[in-house]
Amino acid sequence: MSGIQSGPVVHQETETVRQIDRNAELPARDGRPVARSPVDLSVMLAGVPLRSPIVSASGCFGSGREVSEFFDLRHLGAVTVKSMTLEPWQGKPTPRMVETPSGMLNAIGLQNKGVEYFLQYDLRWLNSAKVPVIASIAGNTKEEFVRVAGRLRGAPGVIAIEANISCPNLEDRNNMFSHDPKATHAVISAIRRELDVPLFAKLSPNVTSITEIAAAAVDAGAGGLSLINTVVGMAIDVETGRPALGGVMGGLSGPAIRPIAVRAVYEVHQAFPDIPIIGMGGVMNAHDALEMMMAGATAVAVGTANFVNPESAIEITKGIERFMADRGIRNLARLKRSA
Amino acid sequence: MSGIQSGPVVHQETETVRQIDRNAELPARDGRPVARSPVDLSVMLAGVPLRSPIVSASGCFGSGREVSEFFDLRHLGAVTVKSMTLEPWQGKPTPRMVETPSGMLNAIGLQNKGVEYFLQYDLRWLNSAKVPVIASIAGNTKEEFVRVAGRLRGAPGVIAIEANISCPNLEDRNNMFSHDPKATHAVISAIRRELDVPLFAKLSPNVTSITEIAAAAVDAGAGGLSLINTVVGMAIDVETGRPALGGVMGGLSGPAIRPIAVRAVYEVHQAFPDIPIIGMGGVMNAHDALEMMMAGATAVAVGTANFVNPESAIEITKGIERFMADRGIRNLARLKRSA
Amino acid sequence: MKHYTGEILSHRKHGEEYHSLTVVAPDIAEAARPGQFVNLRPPPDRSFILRRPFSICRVNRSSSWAATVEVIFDIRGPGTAALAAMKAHDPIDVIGPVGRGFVVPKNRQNCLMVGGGVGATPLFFLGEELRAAGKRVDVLCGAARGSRLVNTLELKRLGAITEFTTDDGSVGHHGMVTDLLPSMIERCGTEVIYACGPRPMLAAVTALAIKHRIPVQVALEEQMACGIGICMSCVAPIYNREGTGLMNVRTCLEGPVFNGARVAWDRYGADIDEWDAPPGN
Amino acid sequence: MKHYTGEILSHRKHGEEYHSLTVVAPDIAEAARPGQFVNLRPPPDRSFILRRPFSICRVNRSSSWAATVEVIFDIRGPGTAALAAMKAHDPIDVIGPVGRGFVVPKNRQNCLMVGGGVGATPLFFLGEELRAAGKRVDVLCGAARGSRLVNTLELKRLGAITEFTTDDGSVGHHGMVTDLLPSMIERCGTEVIYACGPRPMLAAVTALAIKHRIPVQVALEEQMACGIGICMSCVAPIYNREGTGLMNVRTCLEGPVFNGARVAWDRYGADIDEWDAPPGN
Ligand SMILES: Cc1cc2nc3c(=O)[nH]c(=O)nc-3n(C[C@H](O)[C@H](O)[C@H](O)COP(=O)(O)OP(=O)(O)OC[C@H]3O[C@@H](n4cnc5c(N)ncnc54)[C@H](O)[C@@H]3O)c2cc1C
Ligand SMILES: Cc1cc2nc3c(=O)[nH]c(=O)nc-3n(C[C@H](O)[C@H](O)[C@H](O)COP(=O)(O)OP(=O)(O)OC[C@H]3O[C@@H](n4cnc5c(N)ncnc54)[C@H](O)[C@@H]3O)c2cc1C
Ligand SMILES: Cc1cc2nc3c(=O)[nH]c(=O)nc-3n(C[C@H](O)[C@H](O)[C@H](O)COP(=O)(O)O)c2cc1C
Ligand SMILES: Cc1cc2nc3c(=O)[nH]c(=O)nc-3n(C[C@H](O)[C@H](O)[C@H](O)COP(=O)(O)O)c2cc1C
Ligand code: FES
Ligand code: FES
Repeated sequence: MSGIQSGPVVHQETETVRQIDRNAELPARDGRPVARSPVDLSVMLAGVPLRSPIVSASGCFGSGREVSEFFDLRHLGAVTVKSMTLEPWQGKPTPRMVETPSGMLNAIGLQNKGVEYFLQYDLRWLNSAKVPVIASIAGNTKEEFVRVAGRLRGAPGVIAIEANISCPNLEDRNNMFSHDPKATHAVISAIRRELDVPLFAKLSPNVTSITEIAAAAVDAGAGGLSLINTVVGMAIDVETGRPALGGVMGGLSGPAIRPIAVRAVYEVHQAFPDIPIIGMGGVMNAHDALEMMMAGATAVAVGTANFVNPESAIEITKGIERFMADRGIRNLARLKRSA
Repeated sequence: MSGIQSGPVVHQETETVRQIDRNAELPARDGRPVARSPVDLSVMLAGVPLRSPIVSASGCFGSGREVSEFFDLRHLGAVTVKSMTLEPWQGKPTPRMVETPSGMLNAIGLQNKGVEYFLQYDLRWLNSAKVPVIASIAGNTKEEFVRVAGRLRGAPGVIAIEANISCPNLEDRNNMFSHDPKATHAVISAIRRELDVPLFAKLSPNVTSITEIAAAAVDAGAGGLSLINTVVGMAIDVETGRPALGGVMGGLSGPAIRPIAVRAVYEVHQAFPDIPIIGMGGVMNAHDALEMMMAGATAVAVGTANFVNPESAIEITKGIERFMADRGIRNLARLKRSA
Repeated sequence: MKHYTGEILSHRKHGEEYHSLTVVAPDIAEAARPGQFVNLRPPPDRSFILRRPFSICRVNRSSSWAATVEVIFDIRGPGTAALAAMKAHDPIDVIGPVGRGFVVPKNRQNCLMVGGGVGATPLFFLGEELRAAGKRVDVLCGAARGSRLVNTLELKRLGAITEFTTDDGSVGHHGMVTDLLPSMIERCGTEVIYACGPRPMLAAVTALAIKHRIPVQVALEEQMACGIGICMSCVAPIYNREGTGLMNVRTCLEGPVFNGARVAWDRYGADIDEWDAPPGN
Repeated sequence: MKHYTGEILSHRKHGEEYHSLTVVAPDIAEAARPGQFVNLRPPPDRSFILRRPFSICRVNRSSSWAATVEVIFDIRGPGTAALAAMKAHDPIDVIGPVGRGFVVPKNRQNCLMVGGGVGATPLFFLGEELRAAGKRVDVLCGAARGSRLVNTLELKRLGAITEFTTDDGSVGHHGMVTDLLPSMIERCGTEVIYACGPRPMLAAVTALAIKHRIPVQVALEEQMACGIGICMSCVAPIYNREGTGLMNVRTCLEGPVFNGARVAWDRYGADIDEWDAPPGN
């Protein structure tokens, strides 16, 4: 990543990403080089200015530190950290991962070291890396969500909270919060009251009507929506006849689910055009991220792609810039209008 | 397919599939040839004996005649025909298909020539080909389903009716029948009354709880369940910013959705162990079919795989036979117990 | 339709922009008619699963045990890229010949073949057949630029008169085939038109043919999932013989060649409510 | 960890059953320690997407601008099949070196390396390092059959004493490495054991090492989605130093090498409720 200027501190829009590759003469679609027009990738996400629409997806970027060996995280719009809970969670038994066609199933079970560890170690490091943080929170009761959110109030560099409500709700026979509009409304409005930053509700695609759940979240005060969490799936080892994952069911992610994610983003955006959406699900390259934005996403989160290529987010950013430059599209508002 | 003895008429169990390749010495897993034990692939599906658990999936096998150029259809358990409606339907505007990672989206819109045409032409041909038929029916109202089912009563060679209730219900603001337990119950019980053969309810995976819908179908008298129909998805052409399919939304099929299908079959089978299931979704080879059976399917339908290789169903049949022979598993009941 | 594993006899770059694959597939080569196509399966275990349809550009039946079919293609995406990486002697999974091809006229003599870009490939096979049937053949081919015209030498050999057009003027007339079509019809005394290429070109050629009261056969290319008639993805809106009804017809089996006058060019992308018995059924 | 596109220097069949890939990757070769691994990316656009982890079998640093790492592997599924199809000079996307490797003892002298099947590959690199550090090295390797033992010649060269076992008796002792382990410890005066191979073997070797009060380092292989520490799929249940707490620890970054005595062999596949601060954190 040499040659990329590093940008200034968190929360401030910078020239950084715009300058990536600006001098390179890239071929246009017909093979001829074109004069590059300056491209502005900055975006307002629920009132927060981001230097780029590309963020990392929760659970697919470690604590941020691991990936910082590969590129300067300041080129990201934000880092969304692994969902954290009030107490440390040990997660599910192994095997936790099985590959499937163009995707993978995971049953990690939200293993994390808890909110206190996050505040003491991970967040401090992220602050020192000068990258905005979206803090993902999880819990098995409304109370747990509320208490994690409360601990994060005023946490430095945390520009938004993402509530991963695709968690089993112990108070409702283990149904997921995000599988029921009432539970969604209850947990989101309770979290909302704790916060001084925008709240994104992260929804599960495993529902009959995602717009119904989105409506409940928006009504409860979510400032934005993160779409989509993984699709529930399963694999069986035919040699043993038993489930391949320790957790039996798993979450499908990767390119296989992209059409499902695009549909969710599109439907919810059509229903709530003013609600910012962080779109995710199978985004592997600039094409996929553009598709997500054209479906209605304001920002795009990169998940499984990081496992394949830890520099995915930065390559996607450059690819979008190139796409826009080649077509003379100067900013993301125009990109969406051109659609 | 030369060298395969052709079997006798419909509805009768035959030696046919069992004899495929019996003389070939196939390597076992450790590379050494093994003595083959005789394998019985016959199966009882909702009281109907089938010579093989492998059937074709609706909408992915034309009228049967097209594929008969490639192999003798009598090697199949049954042919499930394209969903038919009371009147001919012209379907959706093109483009109707777009490829996605390890899968495809289709928005055909149930184009079909109607039940009368089916009875007069396609069914006669299928009867002459001596293959059992599962007749898939569709409609936009309960009344339409009932009338199509009524027309099929006593139709020769039709061993079961499959109600494709993943259709918009005009009487319920275009919600799909299979997205609501009440609508499912109403339409399935109404069709049930018309029939003299078992009724399979074909369910959509695009619901919060497929077991809830399955319960409604079973309670309404469905003799079996077909799982799963396509997963709703979408693609956008980034050059135009517009939906890639004429019908905007499409149905995702192929290997990408297999984990979703396996999960649906497993969950429903755990909830209703006595209800026969025709499992489908991304089955491309014998491994995938075995996985589906181990998840709980009594029969397995092959859909998108036919587009890739029209002989898929027969190759899958042979592969299952080989798997069982190599492990000394003599019949499908034992295969499932071994799991 | 046959389905089997053929062998690649040769893979050549064809001009600057195209690839040519010649496949040993005797049954297919023997049965093939101009305008029909083959479904090639790129090597499996890819991120995509479907076959790719290609028009049969030429057949060579000189040795019956090793008769070949040739296709010429353009790298458009992952499927054609994977095919372009295949080499001589590689096995290749092929289905064909598929569909209804062009019809050689019984009572008419002067045939004009119109092609656009890589879509022109069926014209080589067609031209040979027309010539073998003793017809006069003329050729009018267009493309974006000279390098996207397929085998101009061979087209010149086939045509009594051969004309080219390019969008950028790099070869032949600077403009579109429809610019030259009326004068070609005049000069050649055209009695039948065959057209293959992009849909807007086919529509425009059809309109001119109808204006000149000349029968026109067009080869349609739609998105095909199966290419063997079992999925209904590849339909085009086609009028019945009487012009009183319209229906969506599979272009893979009932096409890809249609009477241009029966294609409802203005109904693409629209819902169709009319219904009619299937043509010829 | 570095991520870049290396070049395949050579691809050889290794014995009857294995493949050996040598990749020019100077930064990785310079930094690598025995027991660490690399994540190779098979050529993209496949039906699967993830990288594949392989232990570093050997490094060659003789030329600094072209230092190489070698991996030896077995065709298990689509990923290894795709890698086995790669040829010299092909570019290859590689991340490494990853993880914590084996530790060379300061105060102990006699090292016994125990390997199982293709899992034995890290022992070559480790053996070189131990010898370079002036240690005595002994080798005990087992496999299903002779053809699944990796490079027996080289292992014989590395070991003061080298013994083999096979399940079918085709080479060496007819049985398992654990049959010979007690007598080897005796004969070699073993003070440290290094083990890599299938998990049941590692568990059994650890049990014997504990019985003989010898420190044991084991290299674990778990299903890895990312292989760089960001997904939490690869965990193993590890006791804290005091043995009072248990937690799931990433084997890719905190491993793959662990103190065998701290691996909770009997807790694999079970839920873990205990919690403790991460080891060394
Ligand atoms: C009957 C028929 C005959 C054909 N004959 C030839 C031929 O002789 N030579 C040749 O080069 N191509 C031919 N094509 C088109 C060829 O099949 C496609 O270019 C190819 O399938 C693209 O595959 P891909 O994976 O490389 O690209 P994809 O990623 O599948 O597509 C790349 C681009 O090509 C477009 N495309 C894909 N399929 C078609 C299609 N069927 N028609 C028009 N555009 C398409 C896509 O929309 C996309 O923009 C034919 C198509 C049909 C239906
Ligand atoms: C740290 C580490 C180092 C490794 N070093 C080597 C090495 O030096 N040489 C070598 O041949 N292999 C090594 N492996 C295993 C190797 O990564 C797998 O064989 C490979 O990923 C299989 O990929 P595939 O696509 O061919 O097969 P897949 O289809 O992915 O798997 C085929 C079979 O192998 C099993 N398998 C897959 N991954 C693993 C794994 N991580 N551990 C155990 N079994 C697995 C699967 O369960 C399946 O039964 C190592 C694994 C790890 C985690
Ligand atoms: C291994 C793994 C762990 C994940 N952990 C979390 C998590 O802790 N919290 C969360 O909200 N989503 C989690 N996700 C879901 C992703 O954030 C994302 O929504 C999903 O994977 C779809 O995007 P992708 O296809 O780009 O990965 C996880 C996904 C994976 C693959
Ligand atoms: C092109 C296409 C057309 C289909 N048409 C029907 C249909 O008419 N009726 C129906 O019940 N299912 C239909 N299906 C769904 C399949 O029968 C099957 O449930 C689904 O595709 C999943 O299986 P697969 O992944 O093996 O294709 C169709 C699927 C495809 C791809
Ligand atoms: S492509 Fe499937 S019916 Fe024509
Ligand atoms: S493999 Fe992802 S954390 Fe270890």
